Amino acid sequence: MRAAIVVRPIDCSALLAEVAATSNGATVLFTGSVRASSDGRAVSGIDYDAYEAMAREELTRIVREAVERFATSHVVAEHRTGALSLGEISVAIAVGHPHRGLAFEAARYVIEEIKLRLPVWKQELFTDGTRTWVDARLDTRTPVR
Amino acid sequence: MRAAIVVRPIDCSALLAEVAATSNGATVLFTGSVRASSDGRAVSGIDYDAYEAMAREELTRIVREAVERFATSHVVAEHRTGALSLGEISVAIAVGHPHRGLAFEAARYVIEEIKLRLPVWKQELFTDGTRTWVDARLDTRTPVR
Amino acid sequence: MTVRVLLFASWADALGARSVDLDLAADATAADVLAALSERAGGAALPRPALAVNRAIVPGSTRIASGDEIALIPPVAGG
Amino acid sequence: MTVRVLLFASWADALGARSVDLDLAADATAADVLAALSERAGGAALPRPALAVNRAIVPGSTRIASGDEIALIPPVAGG
Repeated sequence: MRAAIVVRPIDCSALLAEVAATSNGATVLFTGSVRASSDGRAVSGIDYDAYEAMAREELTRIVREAVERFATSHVVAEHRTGALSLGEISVAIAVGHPHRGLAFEAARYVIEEIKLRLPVWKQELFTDGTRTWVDARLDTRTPVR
Repeated sequence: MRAAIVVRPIDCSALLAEVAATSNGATVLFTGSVRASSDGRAVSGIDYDAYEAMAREELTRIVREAVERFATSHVVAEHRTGALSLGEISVAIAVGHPHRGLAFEAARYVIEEIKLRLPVWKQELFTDGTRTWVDARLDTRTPVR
Repeated sequence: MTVRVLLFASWADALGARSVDLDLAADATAADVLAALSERAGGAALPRPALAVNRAIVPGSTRIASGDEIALIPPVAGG
Repeated sequence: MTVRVLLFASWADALGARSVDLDLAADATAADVLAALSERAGGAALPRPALAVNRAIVPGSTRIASGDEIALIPPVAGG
Protein backbone atom coordinates (compact mmCIF):
# COMPACT_ATOMS: atom_id res chain seq x y z
CA MET A 1 0.00 0.00 0.00
CA ARG A 2 1.09 3.54 -0.72
CA ALA A 3 -0.45 7.02 -0.85
CA ALA A 4 1.12 10.17 -2.22
CA ILE A 5 0.37 13.77 -3.09
CA VAL A 6 2.40 14.53 -6.21
CA VAL A 7 3.14 17.47 -8.47
CA ARG A 8 4.41 15.42 -11.42
CA PRO A 9 2.15 13.69 -13.95
CA ILE A 10 0.62 10.46 -12.64
CA ASP A 11 1.97 7.31 -14.32
CA CYS A 12 -0.81 4.72 -14.48
CA SER A 13 1.47 1.96 -15.74
CA ALA A 14 3.67 2.42 -12.67
CA LEU A 15 0.63 2.18 -10.37
CA LEU A 16 -0.55 -0.98 -12.11
CA ALA A 17 2.91 -2.52 -11.80
CA GLU A 18 2.95 -1.60 -8.13
CA VAL A 19 -0.20 -3.59 -7.29
CA ALA A 20 0.65 -6.54 -9.55
CA ALA A 21 1.08 -9.88 -7.79
CA THR A 22 0.38 -13.45 -8.80
CA SER A 23 -1.91 -13.73 -5.78
CA ASN A 24 -4.26 -11.31 -7.56
CA GLY A 25 -6.79 -12.38 -10.16
CA ALA A 26 -8.24 -8.89 -10.59
CA THR A 27 -6.91 -5.37 -10.87
CA VAL A 28 -8.97 -2.17 -10.97
CA LEU A 29 -7.55 1.21 -11.88
CA PHE A 30 -9.58 4.39 -11.44
CA THR A 31 -8.44 7.74 -12.75
CA GLY A 32 -10.05 11.15 -12.51
CA SER A 33 -9.12 13.71 -15.14
CA VAL A 34 -9.83 17.27 -16.15
CA ARG A 35 -13.05 17.57 -18.17
CA ALA A 36 -13.57 20.11 -20.91
CA SER A 37 -16.86 21.27 -19.45
CA SER A 38 -18.31 21.95 -16.02
CA ASP A 39 -21.99 22.72 -15.55
CA GLY A 40 -22.14 23.56 -19.22
CA ARG A 41 -19.23 26.00 -19.15
CA ALA A 42 -16.09 25.47 -21.24
CA VAL A 43 -13.08 24.70 -19.06
CA SER A 44 -9.46 25.24 -20.07
CA GLY A 45 -7.81 23.68 -17.02
CA ILE A 46 -7.92 23.17 -13.25
CA ASP A 47 -5.56 24.43 -10.55
CA TYR A 48 -5.39 22.11 -7.55
CA ASP A 49 -4.48 23.52 -4.16
CA ALA A 50 -3.78 21.18 -1.23
CA TYR A 51 -2.89 21.23 2.44
CA GLU A 52 -0.16 18.85 1.49
CA ALA A 53 0.98 17.58 4.88
CA MET A 54 -2.57 16.79 6.00
CA ALA A 55 -3.62 15.48 2.59
CA ARG A 56 -0.75 13.01 2.61
CA GLU A 57 -1.76 11.77 6.07
CA GLU A 58 -5.46 11.59 5.19
CA LEU A 59 -4.84 9.75 1.90
CA THR A 60 -2.64 7.29 3.78
CA ARG A 61 -5.50 6.74 6.26
CA ILE A 62 -7.99 6.18 3.47
CA VAL A 63 -5.73 3.68 1.71
CA ARG A 64 -5.11 1.88 4.98
CA GLU A 65 -8.87 1.67 5.60
CA ALA A 66 -9.32 0.12 2.15
CA VAL A 67 -6.54 -2.36 2.85
CA GLU A 68 -8.26 -3.44 6.05
CA ARG A 69 -11.87 -3.43 4.84
CA PHE A 70 -11.24 -5.23 1.58
CA ALA A 71 -8.44 -7.53 2.69
CA THR A 72 -5.68 -6.72 0.23
CA SER A 73 -2.37 -4.96 0.72
CA HIS A 74 -2.27 -3.99 -2.96
CA VAL A 75 -3.81 -0.51 -2.88
CA VAL A 76 -2.04 2.61 -4.10
CA ALA A 77 -3.40 6.12 -4.57
CA GLU A 78 -1.91 9.34 -5.88
CA HIS A 79 -3.46 12.80 -6.03
CA ARG A 80 -1.77 15.45 -8.12
CA THR A 81 -1.70 19.16 -7.29
CA GLY A 82 -0.83 22.29 -9.24
CA ALA A 83 -1.96 23.39 -12.69
CA LEU A 84 -3.52 20.65 -14.83
CA SER A 85 -4.54 20.84 -18.47
CA LEU A 86 -7.59 19.26 -20.09
CA GLY A 87 -7.45 15.48 -19.98
CA GLU A 88 -4.65 15.33 -17.42
CA ILE A 89 -5.07 12.89 -14.54
CA SER A 90 -5.66 14.48 -11.13
CA VAL A 91 -6.17 11.32 -9.11
CA ALA A 92 -5.45 7.64 -9.65
CA ILE A 93 -6.17 4.55 -7.57
CA ALA A 94 -4.98 1.03 -8.33
CA VAL A 95 -6.17 -2.06 -6.48
CA GLY A 96 -5.04 -5.65 -6.89
CA HIS A 97 -7.15 -8.38 -5.28
CA PRO A 98 -7.68 -12.13 -5.58
CA HIS A 99 -11.34 -11.44 -6.48
CA ARG A 100 -12.89 -8.88 -8.79
CA GLY A 101 -15.84 -7.82 -6.65
CA LEU A 102 -13.67 -6.58 -3.82
CA ALA A 103 -11.18 -5.00 -6.25
CA PHE A 104 -14.00 -2.84 -7.63
CA GLU A 105 -15.35 -2.03 -4.16
CA ALA A 106 -11.96 -1.03 -2.79
CA ALA A 107 -11.22 1.33 -5.68
CA ARG A 108 -14.67 2.87 -5.35
CA TYR A 109 -14.23 3.28 -1.61
CA VAL A 110 -10.95 5.13 -1.99
CA ILE A 111 -12.24 7.64 -4.56
CA GLU A 112 -15.43 8.33 -2.58
CA GLU A 113 -13.48 8.95 0.62
CA ILE A 114 -11.01 11.17 -1.24
CA LYS A 115 -13.92 13.30 -2.47
CA LEU A 116 -15.31 13.59 1.05
CA ARG A 117 -12.19 13.97 3.15
CA LEU A 118 -9.01 14.99 1.33
CA PRO A 119 -7.99 18.61 1.99
CA VAL A 120 -7.61 19.43 -1.69
CA TRP A 121 -9.37 22.19 -3.60
CA LYS A 122 -9.86 22.80 -7.27
CA GLN A 123 -10.17 26.06 -9.10
CA GLU A 124 -11.72 25.76 -12.52
CA LEU A 125 -10.28 27.97 -15.23
CA PHE A 126 -12.82 28.80 -17.92
CA THR A 127 -12.10 29.57 -21.55
CA ASP A 128 -13.66 33.02 -21.04
CA GLY A 129 -10.77 33.87 -18.69
CA THR A 130 -12.71 33.62 -15.43
CA ARG A 131 -11.90 31.18 -12.64
CA THR A 132 -13.89 29.75 -9.73
CA TRP A 133 -13.06 27.68 -6.66
CA VAL A 134 -15.25 24.59 -6.48
CA ASP A 135 -16.79 24.25 -3.07
CA ALA A 136 -18.29 20.83 -3.48
CA ARG A 137 -19.59 20.48 0.04
CA LEU A 138 -20.54 24.11 0.56
CA ASP A 139 -24.15 23.35 1.35
CA THR A 140 -23.67 20.18 3.31
CA ARG A 141 -20.60 20.56 5.44
CA THR A 142 -21.23 21.12 9.12
CA PRO A 143 -19.23 24.17 10.07
CA VAL A 144 -17.16 24.35 13.22
CA ARG A 145 -19.11 26.24 15.91
CA MET B 1 -16.08 1.25 -28.66
CA ARG B 2 -14.13 -1.84 -29.64
CA ALA B 3 -14.00 -5.51 -28.74
CA ALA B 4 -11.35 -8.03 -29.70
CA ILE B 5 -10.17 -11.56 -29.07
CA VAL B 6 -6.37 -11.43 -29.19
CA VAL B 7 -3.44 -13.81 -28.97
CA ARG B 8 -0.82 -11.15 -28.18
CA PRO B 9 -0.24 -9.67 -24.70
CA ILE B 10 -2.85 -7.06 -23.71
CA ASP B 11 -1.49 -3.50 -23.55
CA CYS B 12 -3.35 -1.63 -20.80
CA SER B 13 -1.80 1.72 -21.68
CA ALA B 14 -3.14 1.38 -25.22
CA LEU B 15 -6.63 0.62 -23.90
CA LEU B 16 -6.52 3.62 -21.56
CA ALA B 17 -5.39 5.86 -24.42
CA GLU B 18 -8.21 4.52 -26.56
CA VAL B 19 -10.95 5.61 -24.12
CA ALA B 20 -9.31 8.93 -23.22
CA ALA B 21 -11.34 12.03 -24.09
CA THR B 22 -11.67 15.46 -22.51
CA SER B 23 -15.41 14.80 -22.19
CA ASN B 24 -14.54 12.15 -19.59
CA GLY B 25 -13.88 12.92 -15.96
CA ALA B 26 -13.46 9.29 -14.96
CA THR B 27 -11.76 6.23 -16.38
CA VAL B 28 -11.97 2.69 -15.02
CA LEU B 29 -9.71 -0.14 -16.15
CA PHE B 30 -10.36 -3.71 -15.11
CA THR B 31 -7.92 -6.53 -15.77
CA GLY B 32 -8.14 -10.20 -14.99
CA SER B 33 -4.89 -12.12 -14.68
CA VAL B 34 -3.57 -15.59 -13.99
CA ARG B 35 -3.42 -16.37 -10.26
CA ALA B 36 -0.81 -18.58 -8.66
CA SER B 37 -3.41 -20.64 -6.84
CA SER B 38 -6.84 -22.06 -7.55
CA ASP B 39 -8.91 -23.70 -4.82
CA GLY B 40 -5.72 -24.10 -2.82
CA ARG B 41 -3.76 -25.77 -5.63
CA ALA B 42 -0.56 -24.25 -7.05
CA VAL B 43 -1.06 -23.11 -10.64
CA SER B 44 1.73 -22.67 -13.20
CA GLY B 45 -0.36 -21.18 -16.01
CA ILE B 46 -3.67 -21.21 -17.88
CA ASP B 47 -4.46 -22.23 -21.44
CA TYR B 48 -7.42 -20.36 -22.89
CA ASP B 49 -9.46 -21.94 -25.65
CA ALA B 50 -12.10 -19.92 -27.50
CA TYR B 51 -14.69 -20.22 -30.22
CA GLU B 52 -13.09 -17.19 -31.70
CA ALA B 53 -15.63 -16.15 -34.30
CA MET B 54 -18.53 -16.34 -31.83
CA ALA B 55 -16.51 -14.86 -28.97
CA ARG B 56 -15.65 -11.83 -31.08
CA GLU B 57 -19.32 -11.29 -31.93
CA GLU B 58 -20.49 -11.86 -28.35
CA LEU B 59 -17.87 -9.53 -26.88
CA THR B 60 -18.89 -6.89 -29.40
CA ARG B 61 -22.52 -7.33 -28.31
CA ILE B 62 -21.57 -7.00 -24.63
CA VAL B 63 -19.55 -3.84 -25.27
CA ARG B 64 -22.38 -2.38 -27.32
CA GLU B 65 -24.83 -3.12 -24.50
CA ALA B 66 -22.54 -1.28 -22.07
CA VAL B 67 -22.29 1.68 -24.45
CA GLU B 68 -26.07 1.89 -24.60
CA ARG B 69 -26.88 1.22 -20.95
CA PHE B 70 -24.25 3.51 -19.49
CA ALA B 71 -24.31 6.23 -22.13
CA THR B 72 -20.70 6.41 -23.20
CA SER B 73 -19.04 5.40 -26.44
CA HIS B 74 -15.69 4.96 -24.67
CA VAL B 75 -15.73 1.25 -23.87
CA VAL B 76 -13.10 -1.21 -25.09
CA ALA B 77 -12.58 -4.85 -24.15
CA GLU B 78 -10.01 -7.45 -25.10
CA HIS B 79 -9.85 -11.12 -24.16
CA ARG B 80 -6.67 -13.03 -24.80
CA THR B 81 -6.45 -16.71 -25.76
CA GLY B 82 -3.66 -19.26 -25.83
CA ALA B 83 -1.08 -20.14 -23.19
CA LEU B 84 -0.73 -17.57 -20.39
CA SER B 85 1.84 -17.52 -17.60
CA LEU B 86 1.29 -16.48 -13.98
CA GLY B 87 0.39 -12.82 -13.69
CA GLU B 88 -0.37 -12.36 -17.38
CA ILE B 89 -3.55 -10.50 -18.27
CA SER B 90 -6.32 -12.60 -19.81
CA VAL B 91 -9.00 -9.92 -20.05
CA ALA B 92 -9.04 -6.13 -19.91
CA ILE B 93 -11.84 -3.59 -20.03
CA ALA B 94 -11.42 0.17 -20.17
CA VAL B 95 -14.27 2.66 -19.78
CA GLY B 96 -14.18 6.43 -20.03
CA HIS B 97 -17.22 8.37 -18.79
CA PRO B 98 -18.09 11.89 -17.71
CA HIS B 99 -19.02 10.51 -14.26
CA ARG B 100 -17.28 7.96 -12.06
CA GLY B 101 -20.31 5.99 -10.87
CA LEU B 102 -21.30 4.94 -14.36
CA ALA B 103 -17.67 4.30 -15.34
CA PHE B 104 -17.43 1.74 -12.52
CA GLU B 105 -20.81 0.21 -13.37
CA ALA B 106 -20.02 -0.13 -17.06
CA ALA B 107 -16.69 -1.88 -16.43
CA ARG B 108 -18.35 -4.20 -13.95
CA TYR B 109 -21.17 -4.97 -16.36
CA VAL B 110 -18.76 -5.97 -19.13
CA ILE B 111 -16.69 -8.36 -17.00
CA GLU B 112 -19.78 -10.01 -15.47
CA GLU B 113 -21.32 -10.57 -18.90
CA ILE B 114 -18.01 -11.90 -20.23
CA LYS B 115 -17.96 -14.46 -17.42
CA LEU B 116 -21.54 -15.49 -18.18
CA ARG B 117 -21.64 -15.41 -21.95
CA LEU B 118 -18.28 -15.43 -23.75
CA PRO B 119 -17.49 -18.80 -25.40
CA VAL B 120 -14.04 -19.02 -23.84
CA TRP B 121 -12.69 -21.82 -21.68
CA LYS B 122 -9.74 -22.06 -19.40
CA GLN B 123 -7.60 -25.04 -18.57
CA GLU B 124 -5.59 -24.66 -15.39
CA LEU B 125 -2.09 -26.12 -15.45
CA PHE B 126 -0.94 -27.14 -11.98
CA THR B 127 2.62 -27.26 -10.74
CA ASP B 128 2.23 -31.02 -10.17
CA GLY B 129 1.89 -31.47 -13.93
CA THR B 130 -1.86 -32.09 -14.03
CA ARG B 131 -4.36 -29.92 -15.88
CA THR B 132 -8.10 -29.35 -15.59
CA TRP B 133 -10.72 -27.58 -17.66
CA VAL B 134 -12.66 -25.13 -15.55
CA ASP B 135 -16.37 -25.57 -16.04
CA ALA B 136 -17.58 -22.56 -14.17
CA ARG B 137 -21.25 -22.95 -14.93
CA LEU B 138 -21.38 -26.71 -14.81
CA ASP B 139 -24.03 -26.82 -12.13
CA THR B 140 -26.11 -23.88 -13.22
CA ARG B 141 -26.25 -23.83 -16.99
CA THR B 142 -29.49 -25.02 -18.50
CA PRO B 143 -28.53 -27.63 -21.05
CA VAL B 144 -30.09 -27.80 -24.47
CA ARG B 145 -32.84 -30.46 -24.48
CA MET C 1 -26.81 -34.60 -44.60
CA THR C 2 -23.31 -34.28 -43.21
CA VAL C 3 -22.54 -31.46 -40.81
CA ARG C 4 -19.30 -30.46 -39.16
CA VAL C 5 -19.48 -29.64 -35.45
CA LEU C 6 -16.77 -27.51 -33.86
CA LEU C 7 -15.48 -28.75 -30.50
CA PHE C 8 -13.80 -26.88 -27.66
CA ALA C 9 -12.13 -27.40 -24.31
CA SER C 10 -12.99 -30.63 -22.49
CA TRP C 11 -15.10 -31.92 -25.39
CA ALA C 12 -12.31 -31.36 -27.92
CA ASP C 13 -9.94 -33.22 -25.61
CA ALA C 14 -12.35 -36.10 -25.02
CA LEU C 15 -13.07 -36.61 -28.71
CA GLY C 16 -9.46 -35.95 -29.68
CA ALA C 17 -10.40 -33.42 -32.36
CA ARG C 18 -11.31 -29.76 -32.92
CA SER C 19 -14.29 -30.82 -35.01
CA VAL C 20 -16.27 -33.90 -35.96
CA ASP C 21 -18.42 -34.66 -38.99
CA LEU C 22 -21.84 -36.16 -38.29
CA ASP C 23 -24.32 -37.82 -40.65
CA LEU C 24 -27.76 -36.52 -39.75
CA ALA C 25 -31.30 -37.08 -40.94
CA ALA C 26 -32.67 -34.26 -43.09
CA ASP C 27 -34.99 -33.16 -40.25
CA ALA C 28 -32.33 -33.33 -37.50
CA THR C 29 -32.49 -30.92 -34.56
CA ALA C 30 -29.93 -29.44 -32.17
CA ALA C 31 -30.92 -32.10 -29.65
CA ASP C 32 -30.07 -34.79 -32.21
CA VAL C 33 -26.61 -33.29 -32.65
CA LEU C 34 -26.05 -33.29 -28.89
CA ALA C 35 -27.25 -36.88 -28.61
CA ALA C 36 -24.94 -38.04 -31.41
CA LEU C 37 -21.97 -36.35 -29.79
CA SER C 38 -22.76 -37.77 -26.35
CA GLU C 39 -22.78 -41.21 -27.91
CA ARG C 40 -19.37 -40.56 -29.47
CA ALA C 41 -18.01 -39.44 -26.10
CA GLY C 42 -19.13 -42.74 -24.62
CA GLY C 43 -18.90 -42.80 -20.87
CA ALA C 44 -16.56 -39.80 -20.55
CA ALA C 45 -17.45 -37.47 -17.66
CA LEU C 46 -18.05 -34.26 -19.54
CA PRO C 47 -19.93 -31.07 -18.69
CA ARG C 48 -23.35 -30.82 -20.36
CA PRO C 49 -22.93 -28.56 -23.37
CA ALA C 50 -25.20 -26.25 -25.30
CA LEU C 51 -25.27 -26.03 -29.07
CA ALA C 52 -24.55 -22.92 -31.08
CA VAL C 53 -25.90 -22.64 -34.59
CA ASN C 54 -24.47 -19.80 -36.63
CA ARG C 55 -22.80 -18.38 -33.52
CA ALA C 56 -25.86 -18.22 -31.29
CA ILE C 57 -26.99 -20.68 -28.62
CA VAL C 58 -30.18 -22.41 -29.74
CA PRO C 59 -32.87 -24.51 -28.05
CA GLY C 60 -32.81 -28.27 -28.66
CA SER C 61 -35.83 -28.10 -30.98
CA THR C 62 -33.99 -25.97 -33.54
CA ARG C 63 -33.77 -27.63 -36.96
CA ILE C 64 -30.31 -27.98 -38.41
CA ALA C 65 -29.83 -26.91 -42.02
CA SER C 66 -27.08 -27.86 -44.39
CA GLY C 67 -24.39 -25.19 -44.34
CA ASP C 68 -25.08 -24.12 -40.73
CA GLU C 69 -22.02 -23.32 -38.59
CA ILE C 70 -22.48 -25.66 -35.66
CA ALA C 71 -20.49 -25.68 -32.41
CA LEU C 72 -20.67 -27.57 -29.14
CA ILE C 73 -20.46 -25.07 -26.28
CA PRO C 74 -19.35 -26.45 -22.90
CA PRO C 75 -20.16 -24.29 -19.85
CA VAL C 76 -18.14 -21.15 -20.48
CA ALA C 77 -15.24 -20.13 -18.25
CA GLY C 78 -13.64 -17.00 -19.61
CA GLY C 79 -12.40 -13.88 -17.93
CA MET D 1 -0.09 34.10 22.14
CA THR D 2 0.53 34.43 18.42
CA VAL D 3 -0.47 31.59 16.11
CA ARG D 4 -0.01 31.17 12.40
CA VAL D 5 -3.01 29.90 10.46
CA LEU D 6 -2.52 28.24 7.08
CA LEU D 7 -4.95 29.31 4.36
CA PHE D 8 -6.07 27.54 1.20
CA ALA D 9 -8.14 28.00 -1.92
CA SER D 10 -10.82 30.73 -1.76
CA TRP D 11 -9.74 31.86 1.72
CA ALA D 12 -6.10 32.27 0.68
CA ASP D 13 -7.27 34.31 -2.31
CA ALA D 14 -9.62 36.47 -0.23
CA LEU D 15 -7.01 37.25 2.40
CA GLY D 16 -4.22 37.56 -0.18
CA ALA D 17 -1.88 35.25 1.70
CA ARG D 18 -1.07 31.56 2.26
CA SER D 19 -1.06 32.16 6.04
CA VAL D 20 -1.95 34.80 8.60
CA ASP D 21 -0.64 35.42 12.13
CA LEU D 22 -3.28 35.97 14.80
CA ASP D 23 -2.92 37.33 18.35
CA LEU D 24 -5.08 35.14 20.54
CA ALA D 25 -5.98 35.03 24.22
CA ALA D 26 -4.23 32.25 26.13
CA ASP D 27 -7.52 30.32 26.41
CA ALA D 28 -8.55 30.76 22.78
CA THR D 29 -10.55 28.05 21.02
CA ALA D 30 -10.92 26.89 17.42
CA ALA D 31 -14.13 28.94 17.26
CA ASP D 32 -12.18 32.05 18.24
CA VAL D 33 -9.74 31.45 15.39
CA LEU D 34 -12.59 31.09 12.91
CA ALA D 35 -14.23 34.25 14.23
CA ALA D 36 -11.01 36.25 13.96
CA LEU D 37 -10.48 35.10 10.39
CA SER D 38 -14.07 35.84 9.38
CA GLU D 39 -13.55 39.35 10.68
CA ARG D 40 -10.40 39.72 8.58
CA ALA D 41 -12.28 38.54 5.50
CA GLY D 42 -14.84 41.29 6.07
CA GLY D 43 -17.90 40.93 3.90
CA ALA D 44 -16.31 38.55 1.36
CA ALA D 45 -18.65 35.73 0.27
CA LEU D 46 -16.65 32.72 1.35
CA PRO D 47 -17.55 29.10 2.06
CA ARG D 48 -17.82 28.26 5.76
CA PRO D 49 -14.59 26.56 6.75
CA ALA D 50 -13.61 24.03 9.39
CA LEU D 51 -10.43 24.27 11.42
CA ALA D 52 -7.68 21.69 11.47
CA VAL D 53 -5.34 21.53 14.44
CA ASN D 54 -2.30 19.36 13.96
CA ARG D 55 -3.75 17.99 10.72
CA ALA D 56 -7.10 16.87 12.07
CA ILE D 57 -10.46 18.66 11.90
CA VAL D 58 -11.51 19.76 15.41
CA PRO D 59 -14.74 20.97 17.03
CA GLY D 60 -15.04 24.69 17.79
CA SER D 61 -14.58 24.10 21.51
CA THR D 62 -11.04 22.80 21.08
CA ARG D 63 -8.44 24.88 22.94
CA ILE D 64 -5.56 26.17 20.87
CA ALA D 65 -2.06 25.68 22.26
CA SER D 66 1.07 27.52 21.33
CA GLY D 67 2.97 25.54 18.70
CA ASP D 68 -0.14 23.92 17.21
CA GLU D 69 -0.24 23.57 13.44
CA ILE D 70 -3.45 25.37 12.53
CA ALA D 71 -5.17 25.45 9.16
CA LEU D 72 -8.42 26.82 7.81
CA ILE D 73 -10.13 24.10 5.78
CA PRO D 74 -12.71 25.25 3.24
CA PRO D 75 -15.17 22.61 2.00
CA VAL D 76 -12.94 20.12 0.23
CA ALA D 77 -13.14 19.54 -3.53
CA GLY D 78 -10.49 17.06 -4.53
CA GLY D 79 -10.54 14.10 -6.89
